[in-house]
Amino acid sequence: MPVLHLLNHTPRGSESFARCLESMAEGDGLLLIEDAVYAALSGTPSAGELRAVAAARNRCFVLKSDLESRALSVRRLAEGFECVDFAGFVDLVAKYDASISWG
Amino acid sequence: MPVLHLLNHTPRGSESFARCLESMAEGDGLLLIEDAVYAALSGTPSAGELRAVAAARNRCFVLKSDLESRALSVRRLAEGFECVDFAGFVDLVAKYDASISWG
Amino acid sequence: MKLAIQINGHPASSMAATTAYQFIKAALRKDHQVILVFFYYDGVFSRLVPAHTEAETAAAVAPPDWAALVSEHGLDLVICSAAAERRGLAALSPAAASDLMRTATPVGTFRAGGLGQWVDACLRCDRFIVFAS
Amino acid sequence: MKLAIQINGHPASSMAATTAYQFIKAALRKDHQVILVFFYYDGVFSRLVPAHTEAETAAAVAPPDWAALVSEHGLDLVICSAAAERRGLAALSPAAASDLMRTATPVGTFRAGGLGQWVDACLRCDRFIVFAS
Amino acid sequence: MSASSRRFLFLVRHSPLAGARFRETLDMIFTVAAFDQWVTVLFLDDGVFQLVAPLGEHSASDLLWGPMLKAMDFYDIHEILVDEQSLRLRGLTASDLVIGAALVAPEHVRTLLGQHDRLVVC
Amino acid sequence: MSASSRRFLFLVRHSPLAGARFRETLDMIFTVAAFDQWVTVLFLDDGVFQLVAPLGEHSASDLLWGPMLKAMDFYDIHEILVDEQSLRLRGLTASDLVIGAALVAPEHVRTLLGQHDRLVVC
Repeated sequence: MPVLHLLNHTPRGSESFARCLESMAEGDGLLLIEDAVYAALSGTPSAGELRAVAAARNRCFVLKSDLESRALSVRRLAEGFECVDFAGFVDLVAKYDASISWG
Repeated sequence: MPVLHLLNHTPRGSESFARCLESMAEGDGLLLIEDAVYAALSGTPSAGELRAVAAARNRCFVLKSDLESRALSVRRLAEGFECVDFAGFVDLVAKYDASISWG
Repeated sequence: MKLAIQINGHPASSMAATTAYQFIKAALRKDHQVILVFFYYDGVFSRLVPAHTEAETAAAVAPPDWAALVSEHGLDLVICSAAAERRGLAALSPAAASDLMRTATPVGTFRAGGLGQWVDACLRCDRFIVFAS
Repeated sequence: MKLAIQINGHPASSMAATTAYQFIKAALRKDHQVILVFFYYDGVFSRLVPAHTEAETAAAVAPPDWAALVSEHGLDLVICSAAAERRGLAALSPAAASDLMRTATPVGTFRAGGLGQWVDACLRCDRFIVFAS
Repeated sequence: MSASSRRFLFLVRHSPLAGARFRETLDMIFTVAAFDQWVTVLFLDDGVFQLVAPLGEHSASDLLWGPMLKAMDFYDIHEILVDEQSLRLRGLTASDLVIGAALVAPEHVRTLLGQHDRLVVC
Repeated sequence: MSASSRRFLFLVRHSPLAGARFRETLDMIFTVAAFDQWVTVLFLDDGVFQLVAPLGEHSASDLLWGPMLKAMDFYDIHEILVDEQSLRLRGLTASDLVIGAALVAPEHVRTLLGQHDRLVVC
């Protein structure tokens, strides 16, 4: 059963980031919300790690409104990330069989 | 001016541990309180890092009551750590010129 | 789709409630059903309404308007009473005004409840989502 | 030695208040002077007294008894009123009982104050210690 | 199992003395078990500290939630698992633990997630 | 400076949207400055995100605390410093920042601590 993984903290602020990436199975999805959106900025080590995840047939999403509330442009996103709004967030929850919020 | 560094979280739970060790100058002291006492258990990578700090002419202390409330024996402490009670904590604050709580 | 939502974060130090609120509004707009919003751990503090200066409100993300969700969509917002009492918040009482609170949520916005309601919703829903601290 | 103490942690999710309380008692036993205990950030929630079952209290570390420190040692416990109001806690009022609180700290235990008092204490003290969340 | 029954996986990731949190996590686990649901509990990251058995002058009852942890054996909990890597990174082994728990490898965590439909990180 | 004057070092280590926290940190900094004390502010770890300048379709006023951050230049703040390593680990450079700030190396953080007598991690 494909799982939607949710991260909401910066990659270096806790162990959640590494734990989440390690726990993703093929076909799972990842959605970055709140402070986790910083992890998707191009040029960051975290974005590189996330691209490796995407290469393993997972999809990586970023919540657009959390980029905007941090005054970050979509153009700063590293390649391989898809932006979603809250309606898209709801669709992702419906699409995957279960969700897990790593905190 | 020698500084007393305070840590209160587990070594892997946040970036505070690494930041604190990197910020210690020669002659500074380190006191582990609350969940940070786990970092001083023998056999942990963190205890090894802390011993390296101690070797650089810093002293490392552990708050005894926080070991006890976690049912940890003083005998589990790695070498190089000194146990203090709250009275000792007060004396350390007096001994060093300033304190910093890394969180 | 039937959704059950759990909110764990403290409204003063986490975005959990704010994100959950926007998520719920989007789900309702898509005609999904939200069968329970359960406030647990430090999420129970959602009952306290923080004071914001106008400038702060303009700059920051708008705080959740739970009362509007209840009146417009009849949502079931349940605060775990055991978690609330462990944090010094009493079980909900009919009086809305309080000398300790700056502003009070309208009476009836939140309902006191327990983990039984949470499990029940987890069994009945199609999707369960946690908004973490 | 004159000490100024700042407490930042939420009493429900951090040990900051508990550790600070034991530290203060030890300092007073050694005849040091505690010129200010300042509650800031989520530390302002120290005003709410959590409910504990007897078993929980026996097993866990005992919660701080701030009222006793004030009555026995005349300590100055200041809650930052701006931080409290941002979190939905009103400025301290004379009435101690509240329908929203399970138990209330005795009137007069905490004093509402501001950062001016905090800076003043930081300047007058010999040592300043923060108890972090 | 009835159509409405679910498989719950609790992932305990936090250390024991973080306020009321662990007590509330146990309350969730026992409530789900009381509803006759499939419950798996996985301790990982700093959550493994919850299970460290007292040594030396301390007894099991000194452990904050020791008595409640032991009760998990008697409740209808399907499995209690501990992430082996999390233990190793903290200088711990299975013999340090207060309850019997099976060690799992990180790859197994991935499999576990896919086998449950209610995932609760505590 | 009078005998009772102190040197304050604020170490901003948290990201901007974590609730009321950053606003309250700024309140502390400005209050100390209003008392005519020596104030140094060091941004490090996730605190450097506080300073990221808006790009693209956003303007400085969209940044949550942008206007207040800019005010720091006008207050009597001794120095505003940014840990260079923290920036680098987050894929940022000095040109990403909304205010002028001097970059410092990790060794300099050690020196800074010893030069101040009121150390406040925010």
